[in-house]
Amino acid sequence: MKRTIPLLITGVVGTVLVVAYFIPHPPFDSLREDFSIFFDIIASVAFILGGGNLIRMHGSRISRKESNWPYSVVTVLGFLLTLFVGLTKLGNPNGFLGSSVTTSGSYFYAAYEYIFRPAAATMFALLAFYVASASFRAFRAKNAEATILLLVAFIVLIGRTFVGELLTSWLPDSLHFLTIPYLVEKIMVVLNFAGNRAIMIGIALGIVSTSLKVIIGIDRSYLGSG
Amino acid sequence: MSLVRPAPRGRPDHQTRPPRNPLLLPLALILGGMLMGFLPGSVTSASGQVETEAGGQVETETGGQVETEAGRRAEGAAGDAVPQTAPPPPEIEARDTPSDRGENITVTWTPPPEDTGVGGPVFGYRIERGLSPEGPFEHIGQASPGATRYDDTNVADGLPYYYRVITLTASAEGTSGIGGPAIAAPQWINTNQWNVFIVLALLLGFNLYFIEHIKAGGKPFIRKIAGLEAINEAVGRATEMGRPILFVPGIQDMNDIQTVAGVTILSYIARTVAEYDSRLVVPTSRALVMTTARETVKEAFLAAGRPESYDESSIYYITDEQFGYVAGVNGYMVREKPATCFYMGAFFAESLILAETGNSIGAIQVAGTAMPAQLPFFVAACDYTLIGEELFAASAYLSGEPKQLGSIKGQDVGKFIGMLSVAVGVLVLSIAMITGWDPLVRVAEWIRIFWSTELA
Amino acid sequence: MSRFMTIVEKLDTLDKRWVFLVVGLAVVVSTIFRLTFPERPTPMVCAIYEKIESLPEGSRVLLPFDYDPGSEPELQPMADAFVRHCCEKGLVMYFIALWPLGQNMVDGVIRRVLTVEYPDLEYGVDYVDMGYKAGNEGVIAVILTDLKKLYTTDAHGSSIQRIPMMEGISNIRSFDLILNISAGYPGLKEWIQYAGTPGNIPVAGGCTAVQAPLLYPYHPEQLLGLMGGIKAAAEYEALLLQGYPKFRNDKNRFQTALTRMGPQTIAHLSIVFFIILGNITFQILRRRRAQERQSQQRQE
Amino acid sequence: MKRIMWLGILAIILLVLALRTAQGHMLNPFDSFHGFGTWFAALLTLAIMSFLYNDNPVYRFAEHLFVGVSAAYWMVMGFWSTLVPNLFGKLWPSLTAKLFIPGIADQPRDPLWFLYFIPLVFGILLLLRLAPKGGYLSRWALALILGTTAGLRLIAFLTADFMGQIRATLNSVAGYVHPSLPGGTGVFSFEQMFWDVVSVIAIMAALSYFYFSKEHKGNFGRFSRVGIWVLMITFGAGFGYTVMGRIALLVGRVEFLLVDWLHVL
Repeated sequence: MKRTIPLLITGVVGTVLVVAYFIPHPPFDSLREDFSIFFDIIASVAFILGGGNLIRMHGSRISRKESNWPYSVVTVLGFLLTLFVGLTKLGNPNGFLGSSVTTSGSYFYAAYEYIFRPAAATMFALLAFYVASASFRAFRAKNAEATILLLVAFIVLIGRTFVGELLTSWLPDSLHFLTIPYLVEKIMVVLNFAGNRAIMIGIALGIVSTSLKVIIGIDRSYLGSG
Repeated sequence: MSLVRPAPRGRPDHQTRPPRNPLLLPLALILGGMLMGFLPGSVTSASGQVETEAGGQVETETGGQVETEAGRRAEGAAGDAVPQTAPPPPEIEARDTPSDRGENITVTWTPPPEDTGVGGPVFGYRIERGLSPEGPFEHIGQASPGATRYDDTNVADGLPYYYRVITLTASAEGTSGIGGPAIAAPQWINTNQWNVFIVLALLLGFNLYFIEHIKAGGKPFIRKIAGLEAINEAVGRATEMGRPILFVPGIQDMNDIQTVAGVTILSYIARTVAEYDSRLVVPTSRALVMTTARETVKEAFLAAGRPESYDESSIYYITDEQFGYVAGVNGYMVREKPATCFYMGAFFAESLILAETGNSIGAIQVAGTAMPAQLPFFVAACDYTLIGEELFAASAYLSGEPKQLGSIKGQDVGKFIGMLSVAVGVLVLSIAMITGWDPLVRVAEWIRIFWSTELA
Repeated sequence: MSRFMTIVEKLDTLDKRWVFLVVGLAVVVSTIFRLTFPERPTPMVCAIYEKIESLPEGSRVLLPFDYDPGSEPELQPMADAFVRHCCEKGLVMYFIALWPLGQNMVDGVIRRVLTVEYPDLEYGVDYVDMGYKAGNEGVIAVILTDLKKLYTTDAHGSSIQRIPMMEGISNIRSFDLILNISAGYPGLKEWIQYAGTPGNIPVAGGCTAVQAPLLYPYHPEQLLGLMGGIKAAAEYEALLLQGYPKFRNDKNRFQTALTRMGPQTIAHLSIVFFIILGNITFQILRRRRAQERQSQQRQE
Repeated sequence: MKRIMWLGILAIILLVLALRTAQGHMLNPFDSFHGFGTWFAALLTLAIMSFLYNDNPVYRFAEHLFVGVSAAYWMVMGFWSTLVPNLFGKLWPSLTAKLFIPGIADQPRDPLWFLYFIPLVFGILLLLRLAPKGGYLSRWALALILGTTAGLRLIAFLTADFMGQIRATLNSVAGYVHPSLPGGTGVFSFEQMFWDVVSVIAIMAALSYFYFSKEHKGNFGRFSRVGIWVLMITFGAGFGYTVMGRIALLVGRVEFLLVDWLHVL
């Protein structure tokens, strides 16, 4: 019983949503959009679980005075303060009922502008360093595959700078197919695309099969696969 | 080596599960019923379909009759206001847009020969609508020169509408006859999607066939997938070193199948971890993923016969924010130094930040994702990477259930269908282009239409 | 072991913090010195420039801004360049956003470019900000047939009826060009699939470098031109400088992408340097190891 | 000794910053909220950058602050942009208009509004995990979510990615169009043909790499090995092309520090 009902829910909902694709008649016409919204709603409700777990985890670190516990205070304070100013729209120039919570001037906006945004952008920018260290380490001609990877990355990298053009600009027009800009274009437009297309076709098939397994109840690891 | 991993100890045996899925029959019935619905003139289709089709025919007939008479009347009436020098569209037709949700009428017309497209003497068309053939007509939209169709999306179901199309030139207008009455109604089956239905039926059919085939004792061959062999080794190494194992299920929510596949792989890893008695840590970026992962890991520990080793607090939520999550996971990595990192699920720009940090602490890293844009980074920075489809195949392979392998076989048949279509299609198209032979050109067009999914 | 080999081995397993330092310095120093390099525009960028050049004054351009602060450094110079070009040509601009924060990006371009550089242009006559609408590609599908069904007010809440330039706009087909700036989903791909192709309206646009490879195949049938990342933006600025000499005076204002390309190029070259270095050390060590193995075999 | 050196460097930097601020070259953090915010953002930027050197207290502070603030940020956004308009607004529009968004009162009520009891009920079921008993009911919510995901994704990927990509591959590789056909010039282009053929072969080869139920041996093995090379080209190109975008982001941060904060340029 504990297993059958969830399996039934998954199966019925999944089947109906697949079938609804072919039924333009109301209410089926909007069922797929409706269920996406339902998902968003349930995921938003789940924030209570996530946020609650965050508080509980850091709370227990603080109360047990685990190592680094003062940092947990920072998390908890940051969380609670942002939550408070966001839910109350504190400092919103148009008042609580007036305008969106993200209106500039509110405290919530300040938390976004001066904490969230610079932190996210900097974390993102760390990638510039990591692509450098990854290319230094990984792009070495160890075998045939690695050499291809290295060569292509190298040509494309060079081709994205003025050096790429300069390097082969002396070639006569009859040999234009050897110039770096030409090679980069063909690599990107023909080969890169062919590879991505094959990957995407494969992924689509994988997703169709996995979805089917979920709908008919073979894949149910969330219920315990045993 | 046996292709299917033997069931770990302590797992409840197969008898406890229902032997045949109760959903298969209704699913097959529904799909079968729908297939019947696509057949033209079929009696078994939903009643709404038959009615509208009949209604549609009547509409066209009456519309055709009214057209000439009312058209002349309208011309006379309009002639008073604007000089009638512009050529009107000689034919006009209005009918319910087929295969839609209703509230939509399609008006089509034949352009007068003077319409030579953009830049020609005809500037465009004005579409007018009325509730009776006598009018009054209101302006509802415009169409560019060369157009032959206008979709009126602003109508109510069940009311008769009449349309006329007016040719616009620099100085004059020409009013067509009256098209209609057309009555909008929703349909029960979207016949425009017949090709999607066929492909869907084929793929699902093959998947189900192979799953059933294996259930009945068939033994498929499945090739080695490098990343999979590495999983056990990686878990074993972490155990030896006495350091934790990190599992990152991607940053998407449970509404992404990649996350589902990741969680399935997590279930396998959790079983192995439980057997080896090492420590598994799963930070998540979504509360729902946390909840699902907890259920999964708990069940896996139970199945491995070690429910007491399950620690809920090692599966925890960090934040929904992509880079906040990365900051948190990075912090965990450099402080706790896990010996093994798994990245299985949907990843975006954070893929390389995670993999490089993992590399700097000397962890064995196994990644799997179906995000084409992130695969290069995982391939460059991890020890093993499950590329695209391999992620889904791995989740089936590792489940330990033979019948799940049927779906891998099903995927392969799908690829075969795709490759065959491409080979045949490209060949036919090329020959058609070289020879210009009309029948072949039509076959080529038909092949392309079959694979088109743009909404009509 | 020789001293040379020690150095090679050290270089081979170089602490990645040295790599970080070099890349960081490359970017900081070249930013400070405002290094720029010449850009030769690629055909896909020229196609967009020429399309805008060819539009008669008063043509309507729809500018969906589908990006957010995360990708602002890459896309904002592109947005500015497009808007400047439209202003110079006297085109009428309609801004919309499918990303919640896209509206902030529209605000930004209006504050930076329109109100400062073109104070004569009037809101509601020459440009309008129609704001953000939730619903991703669903929004596009709806406004393909009926724009006013979704957009009853502009971003500031004034009724569409009171905005002069909205007269005569019934759906997407009323626009002469869709010029999208996109950082992901929904974005250029959706504009092509749900507006450009079914509505037969020219679509062009810019996107982040990461996305560009996946959008290439739409060119030229469904996509008039494509600008990938900051390099394309720099090429566009170079075209503007050629066509409109007045932009040559203020480097900080009119050449943001060009000046950002300097640090990029230097950083790229430093990465290229590290790749070469890594391979040289790798090959030397490999040869050495092979030799060692051979000599051991002989001893045995 | 090392520590003293670091502290000395830090002191000099602080001194320079203080001087510049005092002379009015930089925003004064105690002058305006914006000034304070910019200083805070700049220091946060540096704190996160310091992770490149190693894990340190400053990074830990930034990390924990970021985690707390961003978790609450998305929770608040979920509340205001999903729960209020899409749940409360659908179920109880007049109450929602009174309490949260007055604008919602003008819109007609969705005829299928009662459907929204589904997510409400399942959302509550999900929260039952917190209760000591009945936790298994939360699996019903997970079941609904997985059913939704499977039903939506199956069709979406089948049409857009499987059929769509195959459709996009179906092109002539002749490099020639007969003059009787639309767009036909009757001119043969070897270059066009060459790349078209390469493209189709590359797709086929890469697809064959993903064959799981056939051993990669003999001719098939060679073909799938070509497929691996195609994949490697794809990855190399993807990597090389992306580097540019990543560096642009760093340039953006450096410009923020140099221009918005330090005002040196």
